[in-house]
Amino acid sequence: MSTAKQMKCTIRSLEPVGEYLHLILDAPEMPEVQPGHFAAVAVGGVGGGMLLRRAFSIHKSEPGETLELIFAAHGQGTQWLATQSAGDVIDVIAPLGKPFVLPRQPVACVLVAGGYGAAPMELLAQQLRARGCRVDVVLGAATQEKLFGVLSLKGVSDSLTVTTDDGTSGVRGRVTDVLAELMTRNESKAVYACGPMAMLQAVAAVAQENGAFSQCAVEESMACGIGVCMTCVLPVIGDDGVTRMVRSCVEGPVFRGDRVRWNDVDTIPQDTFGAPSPGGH
Amino acid sequence: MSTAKQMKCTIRSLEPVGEYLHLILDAPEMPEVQPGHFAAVAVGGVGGGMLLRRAFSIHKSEPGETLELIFAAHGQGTQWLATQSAGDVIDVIAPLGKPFVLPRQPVACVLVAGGYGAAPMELLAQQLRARGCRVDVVLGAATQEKLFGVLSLKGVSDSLTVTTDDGTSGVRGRVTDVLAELMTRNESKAVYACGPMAMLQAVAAVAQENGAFSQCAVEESMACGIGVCMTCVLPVIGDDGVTRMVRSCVEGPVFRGDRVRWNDVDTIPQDTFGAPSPGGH
Amino acid sequence: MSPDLTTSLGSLQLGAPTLTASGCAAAGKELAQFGDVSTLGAVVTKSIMMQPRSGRATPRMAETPSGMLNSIGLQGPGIEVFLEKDLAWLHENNVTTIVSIAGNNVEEFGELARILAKVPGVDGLEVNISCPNVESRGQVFACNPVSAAQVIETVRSVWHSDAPVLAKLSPDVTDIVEIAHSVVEAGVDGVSMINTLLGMVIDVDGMKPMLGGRTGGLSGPAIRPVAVRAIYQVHAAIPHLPILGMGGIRTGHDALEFIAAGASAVSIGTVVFGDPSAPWRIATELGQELESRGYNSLSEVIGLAHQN
Amino acid sequence: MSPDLTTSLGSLQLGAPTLTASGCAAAGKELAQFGDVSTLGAVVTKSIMMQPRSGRATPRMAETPSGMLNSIGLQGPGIEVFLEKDLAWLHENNVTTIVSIAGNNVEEFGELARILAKVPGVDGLEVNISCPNVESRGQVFACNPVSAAQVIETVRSVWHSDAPVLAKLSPDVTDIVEIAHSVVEAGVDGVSMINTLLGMVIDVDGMKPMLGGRTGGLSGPAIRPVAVRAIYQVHAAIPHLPILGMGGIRTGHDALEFIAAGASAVSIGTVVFGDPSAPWRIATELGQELESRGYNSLSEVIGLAHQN
Ligand SMILES: Cc1cc2nc3c(=O)[nH]c(=O)nc-3n(C[C@H](O)[C@H](O)[C@H](O)COP(=O)(O)OP(=O)(O)OC[C@H]3O[C@@H](n4cnc5c(N)ncnc54)[C@H](O)[C@@H]3O)c2cc1C
Ligand SMILES: Cc1cc2nc3c(=O)[nH]c(=O)nc-3n(C[C@H](O)[C@H](O)[C@H](O)COP(=O)(O)OP(=O)(O)OC[C@H]3O[C@@H](n4cnc5c(N)ncnc54)[C@H](O)[C@@H]3O)c2cc1C
Ligand SMILES: Cc1cc2nc3c(=O)[nH]c(=O)nc-3n(C[C@H](O)[C@H](O)[C@H](O)COP(=O)(O)O)c2cc1C
Ligand SMILES: Cc1cc2nc3c(=O)[nH]c(=O)nc-3n(C[C@H](O)[C@H](O)[C@H](O)COP(=O)(O)O)c2cc1C
Ligand code: FES
Ligand code: FES
Repeated sequence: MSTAKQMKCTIRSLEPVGEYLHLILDAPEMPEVQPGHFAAVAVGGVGGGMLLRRAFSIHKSEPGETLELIFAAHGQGTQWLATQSAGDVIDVIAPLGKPFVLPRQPVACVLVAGGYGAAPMELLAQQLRARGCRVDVVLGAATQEKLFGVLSLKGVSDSLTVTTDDGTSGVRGRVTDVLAELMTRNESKAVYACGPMAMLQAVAAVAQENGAFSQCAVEESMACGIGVCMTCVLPVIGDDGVTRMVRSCVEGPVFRGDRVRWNDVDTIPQDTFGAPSPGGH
Repeated sequence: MSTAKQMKCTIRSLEPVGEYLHLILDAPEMPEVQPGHFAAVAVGGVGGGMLLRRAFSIHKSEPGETLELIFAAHGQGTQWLATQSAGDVIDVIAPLGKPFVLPRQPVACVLVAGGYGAAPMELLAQQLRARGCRVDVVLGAATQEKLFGVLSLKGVSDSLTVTTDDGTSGVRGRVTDVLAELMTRNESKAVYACGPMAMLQAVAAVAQENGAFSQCAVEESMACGIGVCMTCVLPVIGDDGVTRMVRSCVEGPVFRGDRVRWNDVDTIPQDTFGAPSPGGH
Repeated sequence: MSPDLTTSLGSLQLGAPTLTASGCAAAGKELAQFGDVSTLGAVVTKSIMMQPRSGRATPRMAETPSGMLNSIGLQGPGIEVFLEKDLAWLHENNVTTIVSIAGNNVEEFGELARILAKVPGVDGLEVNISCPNVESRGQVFACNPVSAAQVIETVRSVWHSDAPVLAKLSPDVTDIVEIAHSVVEAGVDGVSMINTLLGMVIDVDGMKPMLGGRTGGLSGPAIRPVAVRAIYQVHAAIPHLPILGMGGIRTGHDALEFIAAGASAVSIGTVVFGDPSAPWRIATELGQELESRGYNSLSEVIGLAHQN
Repeated sequence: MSPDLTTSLGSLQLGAPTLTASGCAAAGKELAQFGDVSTLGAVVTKSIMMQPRSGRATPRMAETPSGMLNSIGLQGPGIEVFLEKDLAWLHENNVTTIVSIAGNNVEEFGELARILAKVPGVDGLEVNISCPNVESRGQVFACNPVSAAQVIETVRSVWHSDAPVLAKLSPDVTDIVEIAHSVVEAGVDGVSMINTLLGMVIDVDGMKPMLGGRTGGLSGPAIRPVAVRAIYQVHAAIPHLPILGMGGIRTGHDALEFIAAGASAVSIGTVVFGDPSAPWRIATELGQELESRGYNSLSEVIGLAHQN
């Protein structure tokens, strides 16, 4: 568990990037951050009708100075966030969660991201390269406007491949359509992924088929983000081989791709620790 | 019943005046207004936790152009309103309620206001003077910063007297301490009052003692402001001598001072039409 | 093509899916400045009693998070004046009208129904059994399956009209399905649900309950999940029973939730206070919500959430 | 001088008036990064069962207006691991601890109480009878005065400890005072109220209930007026009964409402999710609210709203 700070942050800027928004916050109390950490932002203002925070991957951060997030104005809370402006103060808790585990050896790595899933990847690429790892990036999205980070990731990677569902940019298709070949070509040993659950599942499968280790940052509905409510669980196989419903906010959001029971997300598999016996508890 | 408009209004300006705020709205759909009409403003934004509108006397209005309100940032909703700024859009319903009844003859009138109760008085003074009435004004407040409209009302009246509870401006004391003498001196025939209930009650009594007609704009908690909810009632004696619980939003907010049963506000007097028989209904 | 939003409550055909909720639109007249009242599904009038009634002392309301409390205490002019003034106006203006009635005891409900059955312009009856029974230490009729059924049986026995009779249920019960079953057996054509939840706000300066009536009814979006749950439960138990749904509906999206849970039409209550044009706006939004999901009619969505 | 905020629940003295609500702070450890957990009135732990339990399928939550629904389904490690890990941590860190227990049947409640009565570091027991009784077609214990009393009698018979036993009541009943009376007769030292209200949200895209468990518990400020009303009713009926109040408390002002209605202390639940430092903040705010009104202690305000 990281030690998180609850902070009042003043908005330095909030600018559109493609279909997303780039939020830069003054965060004088901000601790050190690892790639894969997330932040939880209070929305709607005091006395507003929204009680729960919104979780966002940390895009960048200067400890003691700034915190940067990338978000899609999606539902009620993120739409509210999108209407804020420079000078407004928001309440943020960060850093939260378990970050990506970095390889001990300077192996070749592939970073795969869907849409705003690219937010944590620049930081990750930098740290991997600092350890001497080769970094290949695959960015996918439904359409060109939903791609994030193409330029900045180009600068910190050895190769960058883009896929879009509609072919408006890069290869028409899914990230997994290009992943296997890329891994073979570069003898990639580790795959890092962030994006929609279906993508993570497919990426984890390709990684496994190619004998690579995968780290996937999942996105489960979270009420608290700090481990106290038990809403954000998914079935994950432990070191002892037992499946448990595990909190993605404190034991994740990054999990080993081969440990998540992707097909069973949103269910309680029968062999889960503490699962109801057939016929109910 | 006036015909009210539900309008989206852009804030032209929002500036402090003493302890109050002066809100000027662009209101291209604004109908004609009479002094004593009020406006009901939605607060908290869509999806916020506040469902009910806030009622404010109309300070000024150019039909088809602007609407001006004076308000105290008091509870949750008015505090929210105070944080809005030029360019923001708010939802307003106006004009609402029954305005002040003007005298047919050019008689001498006294306008008595407590705190932001002075908001509708400039408009009223102008209309009375246009009919040839003498207009004397008494403004009262707890302290100097809570006075509103001293300068502007000076310009539209024959005399202006200020009272404050703490003596920081004008006569130390209550508006009623100066009212009787003023009425005698000017042979005032009508008193118009807007302010806290206790002040209205006292003013209505002084008016009656001096043989004058009084018109009081009351302030009752309102949920709808348009006559559909029955929350805003107070006991008022009708032309037939019968007391009824009457909606202050549509049958008021302006009532004849001698018709409101001031001592019985917040109760159901036993002789009210439809009152519970002793022992319950 | 925009979806067909017509619907029905038993024998009553409704040209639009949104109605006003009892007590939240008086008898419709005041809303006329914000829209054409005759284009609403119906106006459900403020519950009327036999006698004129002053209601409870003020303060009668308190705003609460995403909701409000009210303790109006059924202020009203009594049935006679209601017929002369309110119903007459509604009838003249071709407004589909569901009259809500409330009695202090079972007989009063019967009297009201007997009177209303003869009057033109009553398109439906909503029996507000969520009011206190003076003969049973003030317990609310709707909180007891026996007294709820007694009211309905009595109303039914004098209701010589084809217009449907709806029972308005209270959520303040251990088992709302039990109450629904009992009013169905007693002969209702449908149920309206939910009425308000009993609540209280304390004035910590005066150190006393804020409302003149001490407790009040909680309404608004705050209670919406309770309403959806109650409707879902009753529709699951009695699928053929027409339900008029209400409780915190603010948008067409909310209305769609109620329809999918099993309501045939919806009433808009508290939200009208903040947005008097809401009943019309929500009907429009509901049409858009249906269209964007490829539905051709409201009727195909009623209860649909039970199939998955 | 700042007011004395110490209070008590039966024999248990509390150094501070705000506790965490069961299920909203796990077993306290995760909150340690936001404040010193030993300075809270107490940590009320997530309801623990005999066996490890996976809980219900996700999605387990839905945000609602000024509230949320949850359907966790009592996920937990079972009593053994709880004692070893959670209770041990609380005890080591000098945290006042009220352990919440839940059983599938009456016997399980008894077993849990028997185990916990012997363990050091259990300062109070909260008996969560607001969970479904598998032996009675899933009806919630707290919804029936008989089954509620059975649980408490069984617990009481094995509770060889001075620490108080609280029954946690559900608001989803016709008459909460009846349930309170029955658990008092069965021997509780106090009651905790309120648990969540049964609610539902429909996913109108999937056309099915949003939560994996279909229904869920509604909590947060949306339900606060229901909680205040329930506490006011029970305190009026049984003035000597200690009440731990909860249900949507967000500020010290809210907490004061609960105290004035009759609670001796308050638990902070859902609001912790949005503001993990809330239990400390609210205690500070409560002190300020009392001071600004000229009160010297919290205890003089308990139930004060009943006097006016
Ligand atoms: C670890 C993590 C990292 C994330 N990183 C990003 C990011 O970098 N950029 C970005 O745009 N989005 C990110 N998301 C998703 C983001 O949290 C949701 O889009 C957002 O919470 C939706 O809020 P809303 O107000 O738009 O929707 P609403 O529908 O109003 O949300 C209602 C409630 O559901 C929760 N919720 C709804 N959708 C999601 C979701 N997909 N994931 C988690 N909770 C959800 C909300 O937190 C809120 O409590 C991340 C989610 C997680 C869990
Ligand atoms: C006809 C009329 C004219 C008014 N004119 C003015 C004016 O010109 N300037 C001004 O500053 N204030 C005026 N008020 C009072 C103003 O409406 C309240 O101060 C305001 O509603 C309080 O809202 P809040 O958000 O500060 O308080 P909250 O406590 O958040 O309000 C909660 C609820 O109670 C209602 N409420 C609370 N206090 C009052 C009150 N005193 N009167 C009516 N409703 C209340 C609110 O409308 C809201 O629905 C007027 C009130 C009425 C009825
Ligand atoms: C001010 C007010 C008055 C009400 N009066 C009545 C009434 O007279 N009869 C009735 O059956 N319901 C009455 N209700 C309940 C509503 O009709 C409705 O059932 C409830 O408020 C839930 O819907 P909502 O959340 O949309 O308001 C009243 C509600 C409010 C807020
Ligand atoms: C996510 C969640 C989990 C909960 N789990 C439990 C539980 O295990 N046992 C229990 O007695 N109450 C549980 N509750 C109910 C709370 O303790 C509390 O009674 C209720 O939420 C009302 O308070 P609040 O509005 O402050 O949250 C839970 C509530 C939530 C929101
Ligand atoms: S979001 Fe609350 S435990 Fe993970
Ligand atoms: S405020 Fe609703 S009737 Fe007057």
